[in-house]
Amino acid sequence: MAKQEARSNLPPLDLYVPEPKFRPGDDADFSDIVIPAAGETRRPDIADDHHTMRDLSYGLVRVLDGEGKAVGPWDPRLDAETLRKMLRAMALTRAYDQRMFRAQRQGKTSFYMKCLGEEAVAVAAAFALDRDDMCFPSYRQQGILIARDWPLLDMMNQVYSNKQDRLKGRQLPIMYSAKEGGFFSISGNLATQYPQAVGWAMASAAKGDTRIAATWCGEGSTAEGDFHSACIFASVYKAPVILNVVNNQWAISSFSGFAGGEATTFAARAVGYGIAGLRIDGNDALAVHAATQWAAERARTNQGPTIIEHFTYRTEGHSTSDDPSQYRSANEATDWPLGDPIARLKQHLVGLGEWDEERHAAMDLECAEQVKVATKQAEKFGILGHGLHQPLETMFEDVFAQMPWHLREQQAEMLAEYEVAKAKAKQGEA
Amino acid sequence: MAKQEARSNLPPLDLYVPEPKFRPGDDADFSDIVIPAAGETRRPDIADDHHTMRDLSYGLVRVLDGEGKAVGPWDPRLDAETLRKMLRAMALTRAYDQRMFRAQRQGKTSFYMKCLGEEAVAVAAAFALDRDDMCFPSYRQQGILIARDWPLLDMMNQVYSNKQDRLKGRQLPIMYSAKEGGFFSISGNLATQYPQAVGWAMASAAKGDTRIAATWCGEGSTAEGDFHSACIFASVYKAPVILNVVNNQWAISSFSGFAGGEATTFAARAVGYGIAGLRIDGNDALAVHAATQWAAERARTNQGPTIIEHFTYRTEGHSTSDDPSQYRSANEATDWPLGDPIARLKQHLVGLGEWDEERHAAMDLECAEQVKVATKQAEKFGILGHGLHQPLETMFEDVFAQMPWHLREQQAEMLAEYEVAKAKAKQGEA
Amino acid sequence: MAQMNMIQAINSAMDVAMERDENVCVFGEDVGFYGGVFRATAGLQKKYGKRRAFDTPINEGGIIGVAVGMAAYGLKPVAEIQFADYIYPGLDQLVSEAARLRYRSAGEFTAPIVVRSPFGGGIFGGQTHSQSPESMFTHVSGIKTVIPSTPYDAKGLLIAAIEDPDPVVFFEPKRIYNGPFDGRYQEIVQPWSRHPASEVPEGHYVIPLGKAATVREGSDVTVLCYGTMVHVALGVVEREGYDAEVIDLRTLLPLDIEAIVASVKKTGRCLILHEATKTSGFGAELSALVQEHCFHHLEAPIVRVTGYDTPYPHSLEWAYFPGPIRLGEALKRVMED
Amino acid sequence: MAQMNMIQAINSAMDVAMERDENVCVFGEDVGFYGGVFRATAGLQKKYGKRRAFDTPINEGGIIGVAVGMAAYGLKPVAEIQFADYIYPGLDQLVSEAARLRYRSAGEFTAPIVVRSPFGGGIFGGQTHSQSPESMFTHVSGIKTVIPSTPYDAKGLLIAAIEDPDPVVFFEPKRIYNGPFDGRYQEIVQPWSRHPASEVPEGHYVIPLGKAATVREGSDVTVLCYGTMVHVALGVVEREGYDAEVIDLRTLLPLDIEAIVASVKKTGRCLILHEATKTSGFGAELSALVQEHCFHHLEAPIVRVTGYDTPYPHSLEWAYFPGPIRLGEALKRVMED
Ligand SMILES: Cc1ncc(C[n+]2csc(CCOP(=O)(O)OP(=O)(O)O)c2C)c(N)n1
Ligand SMILES: Cc1ncc(C[n+]2csc(CCOP(=O)(O)OP(=O)(O)O)c2C)c(N)n1
Ligand SMILES: [Mg+2]
Ligand SMILES: [Mg+2]
Repeated sequence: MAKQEARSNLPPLDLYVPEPKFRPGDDADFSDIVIPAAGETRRPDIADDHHTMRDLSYGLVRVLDGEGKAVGPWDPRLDAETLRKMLRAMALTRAYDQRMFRAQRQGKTSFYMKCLGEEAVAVAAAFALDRDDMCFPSYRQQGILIARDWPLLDMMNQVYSNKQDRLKGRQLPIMYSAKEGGFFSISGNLATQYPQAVGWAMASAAKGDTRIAATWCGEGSTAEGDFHSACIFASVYKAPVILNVVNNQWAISSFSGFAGGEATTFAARAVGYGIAGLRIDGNDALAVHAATQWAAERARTNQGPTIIEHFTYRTEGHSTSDDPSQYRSANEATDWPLGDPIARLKQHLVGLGEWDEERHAAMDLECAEQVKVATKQAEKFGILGHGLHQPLETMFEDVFAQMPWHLREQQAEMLAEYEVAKAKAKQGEA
Repeated sequence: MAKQEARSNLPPLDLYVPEPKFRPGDDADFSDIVIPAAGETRRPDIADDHHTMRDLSYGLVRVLDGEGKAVGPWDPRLDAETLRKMLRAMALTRAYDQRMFRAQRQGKTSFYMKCLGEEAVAVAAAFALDRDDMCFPSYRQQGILIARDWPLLDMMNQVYSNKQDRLKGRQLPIMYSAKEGGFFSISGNLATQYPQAVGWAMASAAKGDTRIAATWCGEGSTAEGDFHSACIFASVYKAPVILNVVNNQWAISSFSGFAGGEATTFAARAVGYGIAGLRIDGNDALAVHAATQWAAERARTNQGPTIIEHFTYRTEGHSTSDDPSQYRSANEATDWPLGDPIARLKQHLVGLGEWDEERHAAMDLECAEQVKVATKQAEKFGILGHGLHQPLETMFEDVFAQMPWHLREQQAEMLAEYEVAKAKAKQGEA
Repeated sequence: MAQMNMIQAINSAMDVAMERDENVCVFGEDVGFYGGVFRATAGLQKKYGKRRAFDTPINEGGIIGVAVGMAAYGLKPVAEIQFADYIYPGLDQLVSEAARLRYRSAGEFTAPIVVRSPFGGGIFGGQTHSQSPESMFTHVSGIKTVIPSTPYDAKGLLIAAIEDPDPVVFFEPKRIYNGPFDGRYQEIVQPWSRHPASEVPEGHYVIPLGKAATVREGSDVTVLCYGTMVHVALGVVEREGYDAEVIDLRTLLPLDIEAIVASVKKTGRCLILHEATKTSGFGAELSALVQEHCFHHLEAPIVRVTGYDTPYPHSLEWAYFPGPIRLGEALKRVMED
Repeated sequence: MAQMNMIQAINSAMDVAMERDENVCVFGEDVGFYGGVFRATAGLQKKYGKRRAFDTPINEGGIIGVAVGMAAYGLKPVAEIQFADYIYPGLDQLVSEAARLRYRSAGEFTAPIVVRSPFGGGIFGGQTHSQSPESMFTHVSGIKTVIPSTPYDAKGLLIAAIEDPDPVVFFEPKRIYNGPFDGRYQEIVQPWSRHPASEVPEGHYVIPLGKAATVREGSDVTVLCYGTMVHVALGVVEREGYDAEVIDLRTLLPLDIEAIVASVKKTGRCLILHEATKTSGFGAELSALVQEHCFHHLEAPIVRVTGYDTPYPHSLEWAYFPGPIRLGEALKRVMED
């Protein structure tokens, strides 16, 4: 064994605790973020061995350049109609978010979470997937539903936990579930959807199906054990799944350094598992589309999983319960160097001559109107806390396929209690 | 969204399930394993950025060449005395294992696990660490205790759960605990020691101590969520810890492919976390020593954690409960291309003129004798199942620091029961 | 009919289920090629191929998480956790996901998985190969918990569990895999072949979940038990000549409350026997239910005979195990009270 | 003395403990710079530095696993799990490691960690921000489980927990962080400042673990409760004029059995109230113990009033919550029986 004495010369150890570069009061300056030029990152053939593409985990796939031109090998060459649809889905997502956020502030529901600034991550991916590919999202991919033309009204009913809420008021707002929309029931527990997506993909592969799975989680959530489980199983069984990491820099008040973001990229996790990895500009809808399409093709041809790190920024607070001014610099959102995904796609379409300011303004109005109409309808079915929208007895349904005796007993007890409450209330009135 | 029709042209998905190259009856042929020449892998400066050493996760640090000569930059240049001590600790570990395995077969205890063929992994590492560095081992690093001159008798007492067992017969054989030996209590639950080692190292760093931690787990265990937890925390806080992965190719009946070993190396996990990673010849004691020393220096100088993959082979069954002939080729063990760690270190010492066959034979005899003497002593204190070695009331101690009423009550109940049992036994005799 | 020990019966259950429904698949650590460390899945990979019977990474959370995803797709996954002691890393996927999926999606998605796991002590497995964590699962709304005590029951219950639309945790008392151990550890254990419940139909049959079995009728005291403890109870009752009614719960949740209440109302006394630690063990729930339903019929306090509130100690295994002496003393007490 | 709400009292407990013992450190998700999503650790990083109060990766298993290692080194880690609903990924490190370390190493290594976590419902948190998993921990030998009901108790119990040599799970009833909510959700909740237990010493004091508080003396019925439910119980008892003895357990394990038994023997009736789901909730253990110890004194069946055996439903939160009406009806029943 090494001699004990040798040690006394050593300086003491020190515990390193990461610290974001900017805190409230600081002037955030992102000039040290390395942003490769659009078109610079190579696009390997989907049949290439993942070992030959480790560099992609450290690059940044970008298609839209500073002028909004689509450049380089990752340009998905979408037709203008598709581009406009994508743009509209992003705009509608934003309008929806804005309205629902306000609804929470107005006391119409308990909670809401926006995806402001990250709309491309969900919307462009949905456009690159097939409608029946199964998505296992986190709470910040409402854009998938909107891209898949899921009725806003249905989403709002969930947010309001109202009479028409298909989930019977059981879930926190925004924890949607839409099987017909290929959208898995959202969990409150971070990253649990990751191994589930892998399991779904494994099942699809085992059955000789052609549908693949895609899943999303935040960069903060990659620290969870479930992320590891998913990557190991995906790697071992070459599951046809796309593992999206939405690196929006923050996890509530903790910056990405607390998920390991100082040491390397999140796409590099892929390298560790022997999985194909891509790091992409998450605010570039074309890059998101192209990367998703590439990964989907790999999955569909039995080449296995891909991890995609979407480099983006959480422009708003974590949720309606959060106040980001407490822990981060005020100008981060505005100074984010990768811009706004809607503005960038708009610029691209305008550059192509397929779009203009008037049409954009009209679209925005249209989206606002669509949201307004849906809101009105939804509010007719009730808002949270104003009246009992779910029959009480439904509380005991769906715990099991068939209600066992103990739940039937409790159900009866609760209904009896309710009668007492009503009687008491009457007494009170009288 | 991509057109639905496009999909029908696709071939069906298929689920890939790994399969080891050889099964019982096959003639295992390891010629496709890439084994870089000894001395070939470079040795970066410990202060180098981990990003500049990703290649080391795909190499194989080897010091001893085919003739037993120490070559290349990783040669730890140990003096002959140290080499002989290391050799002896390995030989003693092997002799100990052999005897205890037999003891289990003789019904003297319930269970045993050998580390045959992997002795260098634990022993050479222990020689490169300081005596007060804390080790968080799995069940296959008994070599650490032996390298640290821990009394065999004490270890045997544990294996026999006898009167002198410091762990009061509470633990499965081989689940040692030896605080004074810098050897953390072994858990039956795989990989739980990993985040604990990181926590210990973080504590040491937070206190400005100079002691570091080292931990070991099998390649199969790297699939556990705790492995991920450990790596994330180690990476984020640059914890002074060495994370050893003992890739002995098998996890009970499952080959390393079920832990992701087909897709990449286990050292490559380090790349994914932005941690320094080394892949080394685990049957080369000098490589193990050198790599451990290098990682320890990095840790001690606040450069953070290192993952070391020890490429080795589990020569025996998983444990006394296992029969490897059921699932793997019979000649794997003998044909393992990296040889036997003891034979290789012996050859090296002989080549240096510091050792010879006679001394080796004498050492083997000495080790056997040492084990025999300890066994005799230990068996005097009892063997499992033959007599009650622990006072019954001890069962309730150490659940809490102070025994609460319910345990006192249960303790009294059990003692009363024992009286009844004795009375009944007497009746039976009478 | 064939003669089967418990492992064979469990194996046969999976075989039958896989034969009948191509969506049934089995997986877990060492489950595929080798057929499981207890050989419960032996032969299934050979018969049904690697896509339906396979080894997994050592990651219990992943095993259960992947099972949930597979079930959401439409498969019927039967996952093995090698020892119940190792189920904790997978608990979140069971509690927060499998158990909640139907409810939170209002029936849109479901997770009809079966998680099989050997549990209980008596094999000198030490504290990490002996635990009985069943009560935790009974506390989780949305999970069914099943524990067989004979080969016949094991097969019928496991097939029922696989066919059940809800997630089921199926704990297998490993101590009685090979024979109906009655707690007398000094004696040689009889093999299952001497026991009538080792006569097992080769084909398909189910024992409905939620139904207990009165394995011995009696009028003086009701003994509630499951798994290995059924044999311990029967042994003591027979040897010491108590006129006890012994109820094998078979399913802890949903519980067969009717059978329990009817029996206790008849006998007026109740003893609860399990191997799990006492505090907040399932015996607590049983005791609470019995006194809630039978308060005015109880002639003596309900007694719990259980594992002690300590880890399962390796060398003091038999002092820990709630065996015949402890049960005999407790029976005496409950009868005298 | 200072006036504190429950969050402030909890914050003060950590502050005092960190001040007195430099080995005490606090960490968890959002715990460091921001001071926790409920602000329980606000100011501690500023005061004690990043090495003693820091943010962590989002990995509950890692948080607890790392805490175990730190404790083995000699620190006194106080880890926060952001919501009790998220404790399951860390359960294995708690159950298999923290709880077992002293026992399996025969005292050589210990894990005196404290795991703090807000629990319980009533804040429209839906099924993943409302759970009450305490009974699971009481089933695990080697863990203490503590639940305060007032600022004064919270501080004294938390300091005791931090100074305790064993691992402690400390569940904080988040519904009463700001005021002693009595279950009447239609009414405005009074702030803690109107409650005498908001008078909290600024310095060090402990409330010993394992000691219950009789928060109201009475002779007709004993009400056993903890956390938020203490205030629900007191409210109903006062309003409906029952001469009930209300016992705030404060520590579930080790339990203050003496206080419980003495009270039930006096009153002859017992009602147990908790928010957790009923089956195998801690009420089951309480019921079993009470009938074991007080069988001959009981004049009526022990009644459990608990959360229903379903997940905590977002919009039907108040129908789920075992509030005043349910308690009132149950009290009536237990008194009439
Ligand atoms: C298992 C679990 N732990 C903790 C939380 C609390 N929590 C909710 S969101 C969140 C931050 C997640 O950050 P990230 O993954 O980066 O996603 P983002 O919110 O940025 O989209 C935390 C800690 C949770 N929901 N589940
Ligand atoms: C959490 C947990 N899951 C499963 C097991 C059962 N088990 C014990 S050893 C083992 C294989 C471990 O293989 P590996 O990590 O490669 O270590 P090796 O035995 O090869 O040294 C398994 C599955 C366990 N002990 N703990
Ligand atoms: Mg984030
Ligand atoms: Mg191995």
